[in-house]
Amino acid sequence: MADTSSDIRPTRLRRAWNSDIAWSFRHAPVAMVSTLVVVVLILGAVLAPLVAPHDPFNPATLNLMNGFTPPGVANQFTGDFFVLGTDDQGRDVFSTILYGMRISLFVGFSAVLLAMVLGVTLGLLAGYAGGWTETIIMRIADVQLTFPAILVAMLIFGIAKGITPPEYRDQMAIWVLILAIGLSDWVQFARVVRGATLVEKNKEYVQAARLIGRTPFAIMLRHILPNVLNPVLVIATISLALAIIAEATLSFLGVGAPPTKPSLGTLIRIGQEFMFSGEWWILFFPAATLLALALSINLLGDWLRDALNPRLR
Amino acid sequence: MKTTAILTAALLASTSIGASAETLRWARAGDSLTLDPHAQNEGPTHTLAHQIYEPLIIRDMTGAFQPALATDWAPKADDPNVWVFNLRQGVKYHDGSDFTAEDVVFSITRAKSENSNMKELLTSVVEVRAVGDHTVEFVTDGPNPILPSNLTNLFMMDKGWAEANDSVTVQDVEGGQTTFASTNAMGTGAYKLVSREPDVKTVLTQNENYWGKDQFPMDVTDIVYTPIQNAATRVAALLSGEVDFIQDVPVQDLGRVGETEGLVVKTAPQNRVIFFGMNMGADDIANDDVEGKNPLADVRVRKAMSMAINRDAIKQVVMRGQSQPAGMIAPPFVNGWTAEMDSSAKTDIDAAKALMADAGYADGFSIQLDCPNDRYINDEAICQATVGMLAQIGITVNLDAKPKAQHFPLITNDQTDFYMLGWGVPTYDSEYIFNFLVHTRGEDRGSWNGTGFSNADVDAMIVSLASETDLAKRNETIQSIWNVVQEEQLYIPIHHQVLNWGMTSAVGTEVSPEDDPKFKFFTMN
Amino acid sequence: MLAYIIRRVFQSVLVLLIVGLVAFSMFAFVGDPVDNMLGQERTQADIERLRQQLGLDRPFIVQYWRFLEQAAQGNFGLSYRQGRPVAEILMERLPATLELAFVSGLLALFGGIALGIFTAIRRRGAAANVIMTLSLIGVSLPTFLIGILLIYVFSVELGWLPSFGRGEVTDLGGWTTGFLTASGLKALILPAITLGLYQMTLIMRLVRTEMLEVLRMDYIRFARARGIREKSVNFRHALKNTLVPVITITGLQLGSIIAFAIITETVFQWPGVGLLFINAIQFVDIPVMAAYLMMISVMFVGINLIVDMLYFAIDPRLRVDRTAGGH
Amino acid sequence: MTATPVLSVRNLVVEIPTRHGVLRPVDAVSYDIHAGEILGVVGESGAGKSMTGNAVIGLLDPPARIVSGQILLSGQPVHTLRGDALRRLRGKRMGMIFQDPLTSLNPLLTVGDQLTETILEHLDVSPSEARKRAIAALEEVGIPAARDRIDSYPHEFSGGMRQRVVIALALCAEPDLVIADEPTTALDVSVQAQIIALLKRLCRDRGVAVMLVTHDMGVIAEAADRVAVMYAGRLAELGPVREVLTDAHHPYTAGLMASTPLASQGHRRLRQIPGAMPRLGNLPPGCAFSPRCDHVQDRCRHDPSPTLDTCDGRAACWFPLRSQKDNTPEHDQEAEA
Repeated sequence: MADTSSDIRPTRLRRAWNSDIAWSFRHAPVAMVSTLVVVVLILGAVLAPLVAPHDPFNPATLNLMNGFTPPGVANQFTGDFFVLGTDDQGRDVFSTILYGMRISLFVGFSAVLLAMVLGVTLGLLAGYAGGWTETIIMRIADVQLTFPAILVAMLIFGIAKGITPPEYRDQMAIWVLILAIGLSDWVQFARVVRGATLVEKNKEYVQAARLIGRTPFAIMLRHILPNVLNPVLVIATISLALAIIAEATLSFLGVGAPPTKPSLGTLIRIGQEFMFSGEWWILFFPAATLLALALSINLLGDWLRDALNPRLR
Repeated sequence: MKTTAILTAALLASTSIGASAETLRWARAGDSLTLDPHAQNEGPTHTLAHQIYEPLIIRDMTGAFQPALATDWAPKADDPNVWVFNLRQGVKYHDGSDFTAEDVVFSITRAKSENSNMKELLTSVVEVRAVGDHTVEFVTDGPNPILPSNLTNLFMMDKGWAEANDSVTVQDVEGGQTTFASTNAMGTGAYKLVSREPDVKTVLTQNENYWGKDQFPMDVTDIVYTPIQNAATRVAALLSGEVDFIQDVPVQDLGRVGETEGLVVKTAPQNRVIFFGMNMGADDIANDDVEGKNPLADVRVRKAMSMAINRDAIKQVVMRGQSQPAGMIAPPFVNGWTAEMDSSAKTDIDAAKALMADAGYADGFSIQLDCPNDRYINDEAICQATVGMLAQIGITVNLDAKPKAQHFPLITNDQTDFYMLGWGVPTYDSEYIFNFLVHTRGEDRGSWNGTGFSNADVDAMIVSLASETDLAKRNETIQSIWNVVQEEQLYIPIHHQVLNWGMTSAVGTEVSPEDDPKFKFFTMN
Repeated sequence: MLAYIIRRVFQSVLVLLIVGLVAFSMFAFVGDPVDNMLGQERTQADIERLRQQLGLDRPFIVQYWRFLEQAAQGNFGLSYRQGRPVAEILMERLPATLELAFVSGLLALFGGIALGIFTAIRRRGAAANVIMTLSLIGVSLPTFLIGILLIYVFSVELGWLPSFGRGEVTDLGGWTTGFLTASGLKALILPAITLGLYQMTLIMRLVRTEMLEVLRMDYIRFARARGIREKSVNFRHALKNTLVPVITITGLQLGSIIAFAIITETVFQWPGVGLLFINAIQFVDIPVMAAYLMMISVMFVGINLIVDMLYFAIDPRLRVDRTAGGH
Repeated sequence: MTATPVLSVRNLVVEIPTRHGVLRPVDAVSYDIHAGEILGVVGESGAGKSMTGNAVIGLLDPPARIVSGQILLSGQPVHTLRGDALRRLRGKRMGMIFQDPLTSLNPLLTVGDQLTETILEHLDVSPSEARKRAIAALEEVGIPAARDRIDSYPHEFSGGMRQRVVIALALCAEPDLVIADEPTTALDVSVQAQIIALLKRLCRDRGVAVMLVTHDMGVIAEAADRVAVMYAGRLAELGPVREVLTDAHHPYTAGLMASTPLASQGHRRLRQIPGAMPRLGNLPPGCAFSPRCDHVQDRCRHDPSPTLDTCDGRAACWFPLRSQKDNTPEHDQEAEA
């Protein structure tokens, strides 16, 4: 990829603007809507401190008497008003959704990143090296498949709880979640990349690169990787949605984010306890947000796969 | 779904269990761990055992003593160390064999054996001897005024049956040997075991020749007991009419269940008080940001923390009114409880801040609070509320909620400085509380005293209670111990739990403080 | 072929050993089992006695070796919680999970393939787009929420289906089945949907992508050029080629159903090994946890082996080494 | 040649709507093919050769579609047929041979299955009869030991063998017309000759009309009776192969012949046609070949290129090259200087 000097920078932008992908993006309403939703939600999460009326993670500001205030109605004891109501601890549901999404998105992105980096490297290695390295990596994948994400999280939680000093426990919980979800997700990346590498490996351009003496490492990075990126990108979007949901499931099993700093998933777990008791809003709004987020990411992933796959257009 | 023709034919052939006169479908969160009456000392296990086996004395649904296999009992006139029990005549086990004094001696010896979890309740019993077929004498190592109250969960097994099925010793888990008694039962109780799949379903049916057939309502003829762990599913089962009686209705669903036509909710104070313990004994505690000294050692800090907690808010919001704020760590019906002490806890943020300033912590400190998340009603939610309240007087609390299996070892192994604990008093007497929570942590007492509190005089007073026969003097000692506990603010009491049982309107029963329904008292109309 | 099988079996044993080691070493951190087994009134002496009895005080490697030794003979020790042999408990609870996994697997497989083909063939159709979006909802909500919503609608509000448990089961000597009773089948419906929905969506999307690829191949154009009916072009020619890659991934997918059962069983109080495992973790019942993990890894490794065999059976190109090298 | 032609195409136009505007890969093409005759269709890739073939057999991938013109199969209009009516003709009345034998056969079905399936689809014969015919078809295309090779899978045949199976498949339902789309391109030279010989023999023996699409003038010279040269979707020249090859009327055909090393042409320097065929998206005004034509006149740049019958019936060019003998390559020398 020859690097272009700055003077023709606009043309690259121009070229990007009417490139096929951009064109099909502009003509796919589903893609546009889901991108809008994702952008709005991410912005809401990132700007939470500015946007959110309350800070749900600062216990000093919570007033327990505000608990279970219905949405849009002033609380009978304190007279406070909450647009989407409050949860069992008196936290404003709207602010908690924004703050909670921060954790969910952060955990989601980091977990997928970890899984991608780990999976792609091991996949490339396994596909390219073959022989013993491939067998070992693939058997590790088998071992990994034996441990469902939930189990990995619980066991890692146990270990992490055992060794971290108490005051770091909250932050630790977040990193453990990332580790747990990431560790149980890398296998699918590895499988796809290994498959693709096996195909690319005996293509002429790879043999040509090998002929001119490029080191295996360079070959993998410069030549094979770009060609296997498409499937990886698609899996990344799908597993981002799954990672966010995995976090919610883990908190359902009591292993998720710490109770004082609930993520979107923890909110849903708390909400489901009040489903029959009439406080529907504690479950409804967070679940709707998670659905919107995960659905948009998945739809985007779908559109991306079709757009990136030239033959399918 | 994928049913093929053959299957539908099979469906017509099978019929579910015929709905006999009055089947009670009973569900609760946990299942009984084993049918061996002496292997475990734990709520759900005793509740199931009470339907099949019987102790000498039981507590009825209001918690009052009632003769069961013993008709009457009293200390021996000439020897204060001996209790005499006269046994009920003509009682038969389910397999028809007679209930005699021999069975009582066998059962008590078995309960005191190595692997039994019930042996702590019988530490004071030195010997048990049968006097004739229907009288038994308990010899204690000193006058023990409250022995009867230790026997309400000690079930009488049939010696012959146990020997025939080599269940003489209590189940030895490590030995890799499982006794016949852990999966089968032979009692004298009102119900017989029909089938049992642990954690899945246990079916009981009425014992036709039960000695008390006409003394108790006995309306329930068959019982189907299915544990349902997930609270939402448990409530759904009651709402959709799949079960008739559930023991632990989540507080938030009481409204919904109560309003539903055909369902009724009954509540009663439970024999369990919830409180926070603080490690005041240590000179510096690990989980805080104060180096060199222990903020909790200062009584003013402890009193400030107690005053910062708004117990009415917890009752109102977290518990939906289903709790009674507490001022002392003893349930109301326990000997030694006083209304005046129980209502002594006041909420006063400003006074609390003043006390914190006096103690030199004007800008507060940070500490870790250890809580269970699956033991008491809304345990995690209460802790979260406490974090919010203590933050208002400058104390930043890191909350660490975890399953009870990981939480309780922290207390018994002295690895926590600020923790939540709940305590029930099966003996209905303050001595039980002092033995475990106030006495210095030692060989056979103070195993749950995480506060590090150690006061020789108090210890002496506690030990004296065990052998003080003059009840008036005994109560006086109890009061003086309580004064020390309250003055020193060893614990921060929160509330007495309230039991919420949900049932169809056809079911008639009181709510027993021990949260253990005895179905022979149930009426079905 | 035979050599291949032997090599795979050897690798599988290796995997099992690693799983055992990893599982066993993790348990040390998950909490102290002794506490649960002793009642409120226990003393420090009791704790020591029981720890010693359970061998928890012996060095880790010895504990692990003893565990492996016993496991080889099918003796997984006693469950700390139920005091019964773990092997017996597992055998009792396994039918429930396997039946649930079987039904939801069936739902996922046939539903997934049928919908995958439909959305591939009628790619532009409105129905296909609706199905695709609806299916995404299945993947966008956590399993436990789907389960509880189903209970809320079908049990509490409509009262058609039971909200928990397995209904009446008939004992066929060692294997209890829910298929032969009306209540057993009714009890299967909601949990199977909850468990199967997620897998069905994945399989559907996989089949759709794969089928779209195959439909563009030359031999499909050639078949159409020969005037073969559209139905047999899609189902005889295209489907067979679509299923080859799908088999591998579906094999693994169904494997993870058993792992996913943990959540569904917790929500529906389904008496399977998943629920048993959750109770074991809460009670730190190490023998049950270890046995569960070993059993799951045996199943996974077994499924992997079967999937590889299937691969050979379906794709003749791989069988070339068996026939004496066609000229 | 008075009998009605097996295939006659009249002013066929195929259009593809794209975001860059509407493209016309096939623009007013007309030609006939009679029974037993092989019409070669040649041109650079992208000239619309294959598109014409696909249009005839009705396998145009959407959004491409026939906009106007007629396609008659033994006099019967075909371009109006849709769906099942058209499907029943395919295989029975017109067959198709694809370029790459590796991907044209279903890897998971035996050769026998694919043959019997096609036979049973169109001829009502018993399965055993169909199998006998399948074996006969394989023998006819020269597969040795057909009887025991019928149950093997495509990957068990060599490239050449597989192309013979493809041909057998195309002919097994006895079609009158066969469209061979670059049948030899994927094969190496030695096998190419065998396949061409096979095609010629089958065409002659069975009286099948063949439309042979290729970019290789050598194949045209070897196999075709008449040849159609296509350029940018239009028919540049059409006529008997001997005449067109030796005496091209259209400058593009001449240029093509000059740049093809035919054995029969003896030793002479090859010449290359400057520039490249324009993309359908931005065709030059007037005749599409004008920018590259060395006989270009003003008219060529303005008026749209004529159709065959508007000029001398042989080449779609305002200034067709006269068939003087002196019109030999030397003449073009000075243009080059």
